[in-house]
Amino acid sequence: MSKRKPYQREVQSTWWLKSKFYTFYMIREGSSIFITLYSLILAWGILRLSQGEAAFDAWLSVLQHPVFILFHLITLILALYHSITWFSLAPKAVDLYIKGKPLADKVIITGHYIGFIVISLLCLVIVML
Amino acid sequence: MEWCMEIIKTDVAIVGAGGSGLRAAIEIAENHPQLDIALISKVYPMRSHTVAAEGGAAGVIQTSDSLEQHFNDTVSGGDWLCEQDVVEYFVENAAKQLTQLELWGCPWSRKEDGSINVRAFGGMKKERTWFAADKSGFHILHTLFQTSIKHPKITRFDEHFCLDLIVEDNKIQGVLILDIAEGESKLIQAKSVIMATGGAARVYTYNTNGGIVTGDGMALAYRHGVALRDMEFIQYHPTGLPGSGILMTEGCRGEGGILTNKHGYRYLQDYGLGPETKKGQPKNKHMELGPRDKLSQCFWQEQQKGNVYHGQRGDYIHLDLRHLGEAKINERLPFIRELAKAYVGIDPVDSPIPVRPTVHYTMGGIATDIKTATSLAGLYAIGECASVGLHGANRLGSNSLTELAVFGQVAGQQAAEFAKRTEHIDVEKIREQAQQVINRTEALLNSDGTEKMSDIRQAMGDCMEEGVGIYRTQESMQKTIETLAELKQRYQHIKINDKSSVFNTEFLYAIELGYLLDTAEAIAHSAILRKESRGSHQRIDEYNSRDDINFLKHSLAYYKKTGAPEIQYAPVKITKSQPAERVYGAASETKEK
Amino acid sequence: MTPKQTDKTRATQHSKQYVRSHEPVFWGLFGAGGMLTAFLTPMMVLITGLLIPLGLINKTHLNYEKVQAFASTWYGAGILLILIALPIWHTLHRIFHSLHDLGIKRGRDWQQVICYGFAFAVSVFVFTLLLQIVTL
Amino acid sequence: MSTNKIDIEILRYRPELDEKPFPQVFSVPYNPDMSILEGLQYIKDHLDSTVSFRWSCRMAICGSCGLMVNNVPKLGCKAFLRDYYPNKVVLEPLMNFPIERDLVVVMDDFINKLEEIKPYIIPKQDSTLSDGPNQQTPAQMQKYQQYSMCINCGLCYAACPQYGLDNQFMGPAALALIARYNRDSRDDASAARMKIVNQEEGVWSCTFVGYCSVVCPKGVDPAGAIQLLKVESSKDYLIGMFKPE
Ligand SMILES: Cc1cc2nc3c(=O)[nH]c(=O)nc-3n(C[C@H](O)[C@H](O)[C@H](O)COP(=O)(O)OP(=O)(O)OC[C@H]3O[C@@H](n4cnc5c(N)ncnc54)[C@H](O)[C@@H]3O)c2cc1C
Ligand code: SF4
Ligand code: F3S
Ligand code: FES
Repeated sequence: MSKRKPYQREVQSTWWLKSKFYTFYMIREGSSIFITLYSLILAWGILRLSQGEAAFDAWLSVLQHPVFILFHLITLILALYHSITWFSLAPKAVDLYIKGKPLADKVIITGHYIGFIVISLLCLVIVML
Repeated sequence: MEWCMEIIKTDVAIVGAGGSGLRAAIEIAENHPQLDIALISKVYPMRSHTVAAEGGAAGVIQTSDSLEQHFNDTVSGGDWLCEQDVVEYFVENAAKQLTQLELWGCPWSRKEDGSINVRAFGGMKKERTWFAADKSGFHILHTLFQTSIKHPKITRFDEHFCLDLIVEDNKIQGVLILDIAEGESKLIQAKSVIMATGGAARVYTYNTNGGIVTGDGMALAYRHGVALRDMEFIQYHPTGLPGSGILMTEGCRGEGGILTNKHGYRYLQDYGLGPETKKGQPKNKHMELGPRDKLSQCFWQEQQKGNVYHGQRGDYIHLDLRHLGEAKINERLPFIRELAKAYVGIDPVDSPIPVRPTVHYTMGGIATDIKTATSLAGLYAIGECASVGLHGANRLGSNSLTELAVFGQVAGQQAAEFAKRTEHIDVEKIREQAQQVINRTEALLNSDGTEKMSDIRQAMGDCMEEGVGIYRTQESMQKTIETLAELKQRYQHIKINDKSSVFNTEFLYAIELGYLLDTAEAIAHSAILRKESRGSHQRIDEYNSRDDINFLKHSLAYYKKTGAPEIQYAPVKITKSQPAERVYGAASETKEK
Repeated sequence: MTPKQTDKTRATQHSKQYVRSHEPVFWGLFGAGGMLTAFLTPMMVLITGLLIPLGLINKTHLNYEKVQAFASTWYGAGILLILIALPIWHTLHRIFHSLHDLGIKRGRDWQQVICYGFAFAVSVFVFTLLLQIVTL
Repeated sequence: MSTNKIDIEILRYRPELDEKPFPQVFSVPYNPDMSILEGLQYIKDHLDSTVSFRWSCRMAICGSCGLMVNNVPKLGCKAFLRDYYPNKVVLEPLMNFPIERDLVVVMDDFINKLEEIKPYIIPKQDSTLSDGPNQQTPAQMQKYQQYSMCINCGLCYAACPQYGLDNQFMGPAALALIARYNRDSRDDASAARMKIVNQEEGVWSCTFVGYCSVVCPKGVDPAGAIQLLKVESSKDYLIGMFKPE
């Protein structure tokens, strides 16, 4: 009779704390919670906008509350982290060949960063106009 | 361990799922769909040592090349000890079988227009080595393994260890195997059996081979009375990494790499391989593209003259690739770069690689005829465990991967035909025999002596290096023979600590050590009786030259239960090429004129 | 030949039924949202969440009139809808998968309905608000 | 010879003796050239012959010797003691696979998956040998070459938390092997393999953790292969909407 008894290790729900790589992955995924909330804040702003100037101004002033400032600070950091991970993984989803050679990862990543900077500056300019 | 025995009937059993075993299995599955095939391997097929082959496989494809030239290179490379009809069949079918691999998906390196590219290799007059960068064996093996998956008639027995052959009525009846994970035995009753278990270079301490290359099939056939032919011919590859022995492919030199001694001098020109060729412009059969036996011997000579480097891991010379440039190294030799970086901390793009000769290949093996049949009815042998007569006294690099394809195909076909005209015998007639094997194996497992296995293994490897190395003398060989006899005695009293049945590797190592010792003995005894120097068998006593009158013949080692093996001889089949002097470098050109 | 069928002694035969996943729909939205988030969200957060509230740039840049004017054009409304709703499809896709990562394996169907339902609800909510604002 | 020593901790498990795995520490003479595999061989030869592990080529090509080194999946023959010395090295069998014994894991599921994806050329027409080899330009080879480098070591499965959480997932190496064949100009069976890709257990269980590609010793980049397959699968989905079977 077989004496085999393969031992199956259970994956614990805290697996992502066991290696840095996984923790950063979870942070990347976790950034979505903050970005979701940020979108809700904006949606709420639109609601207030539809209710007239006073309501919209009230919304704007709520944003000055330290809790909101702190929240936005964290969201900014996480959003930036999302951008960094997004750009660094971008080459994996690209299947372009130039003269029979695959496009170098570096080129793709740099391209994304340049796009990012241009778009960000453009946003700023548009708002400031 | 508890011993049960399951009995499984099949038509053809193949022991070994390296390049040769897989090729044979596919041959049967494709052309004889009514047959059941049992494909047995002690490791998962893609772990087989074919995976490590780097350089490539020879097959005439260029219009400037010819079958005749491939034939001549092989026969002279083998110092006229080749079976010439075998060589002829081989060169005729080489390109065809390599093309078959291509059709199955092997990613051979290509020229710009999409046709097959070839590279230069040692001892070959023309560029005819098909390659897949420097992972040719890897790609061949994976292509074959993956292609074999297409065929439901191939039943694989992965991680099953062959314990013995079952012979009855003067015919092979099957094999007894051990399921390594379960610790249970299975009797595979087969109408024909193909041995494809690979080489035996692990009998030496420093070698390019994987841990599984322990001569199992050779020892098993040998113990059942089948002769081992030309075992004295052991190939040292001139460029292994010092210490580990990891191979730096001959492709390095094919692409233009050079060998220099500690004075930075390309010493090969001093040994009849010159004149010096231009750096980066290799010339076939000259300098670094001389054959392996010669190059390894040159190292030894330089070592005697004190012209080699001394390092922590032993003596070495330099393999210099720097002039090839990073782009070419990355394209043609990426794996070499990876290996050199990892194992000696050297990037060949900016430093030369330290190398030395290490044991690489067993030219000899289970004696077969041109159709891969052994002297035992129904038993076939192919690949490195076999001696079909192709390599003679020295194998040319890149001939053996092709051999797997060419003779793998033949063996598949032959074993299938044999199976079709045979019936299974009553299983009761072999059950008893199988039980005896099990009892014997069980006794080994229970052996509780005092001898440490690793000591015996080490002593064996060292004494082989000493006695039957690059250069041999009567004395050194005699000493090795005595040591081996003693080690075999000690082997009777080994200690096995692990008595468990699930994945007991200590036990497997013990069985393998038994196989190794028998193979080593066949090598040493065949060597001492060959009183001449030929190919890789070079003596520096009074028999330091070739002697065609007395020794243009194959040695055949027969197993004796007690005492030394019996060595007999058989003639060499000579058809087109009469023995002549083996020359390289400038002399080879003069000769051609 | 019929060896006892263990995993190591097998003839390869696979005749599974394969079921197509509808994930491409969500993955498409996830990808688009992720792209948008990567390029735009940091600056948006910086402007609406920090620079304006902290008075680091002039508040008038985001005052009622300006935003109202923008939102009341059809393209302005469209842009706002995309800026607000698309990231949500991205983030809820991730949240849905993170639940699995955290070992919450039960009721995957419901989790899916709730996650994507939420993203859908927010999209519709913003859409109807903007419909009211837009003056065609 | 130096007398420096390094501690190697091994997660032992002997199914016939142990209820569950336990750590055991061995002290091994240290030498900067020594690979983890050589460390294990030293232990087996001199300290405890019952420790089991797989190995063969010792040159990072056969794929036998995968294990966890300080919690990172590596090939034992291509990881070196010098990178850990003087600290202790902790060796465990590959994560996410059942432990057969000591450092040996059960590979059945992995092998089954490789077999399932039809990993062989299925040409449009059967070509015969006499037609000679196919033409395939270096540029056409480039398309799949990287994905053909897989040595089936299983490190990527040990690295992938999605496989760990649910082993129904086809996993990185099998999907990369699909990419290898689907992108080969000689093959004509993409449609059949896409059925596997399109499933929930195909590419869609991958959340792009990306660790598989980080640990892969052969630069196969399975994560990249999977992303490209996701794009293909999405295209396939769209086409499927307009052209139901
Ligand atoms: C580093 C290296 C590089 C090389 N490069 C080249 C090259 O460039 N060109 C060239 O032509 N040749 C080359 N060679 C030689 C060539 O690769 C080998 O001769 C050839 O691959 C051997 O193939 P095989 O099928 O005979 O055996 P292997 O591939 O060694 O397979 C042996 C099989 O037998 C099985 N087996 C063994 N014993 C047992 C047992 N007891 N029970 C069950 N199964 C068992 C194993 O599991 C394995 O599947 C090279 C060799 C080495 C070592
Ligand atoms: S993809 Fe890489 S890590 Fe995964 S099995 Fe293949 S070689 Fe190993
Ligand atoms: S780690 Fe796993 S989740 Fe995807 S990118 Fe690699 S397969
Ligand atoms: S021993 Fe072959 S990969 Fe490590």
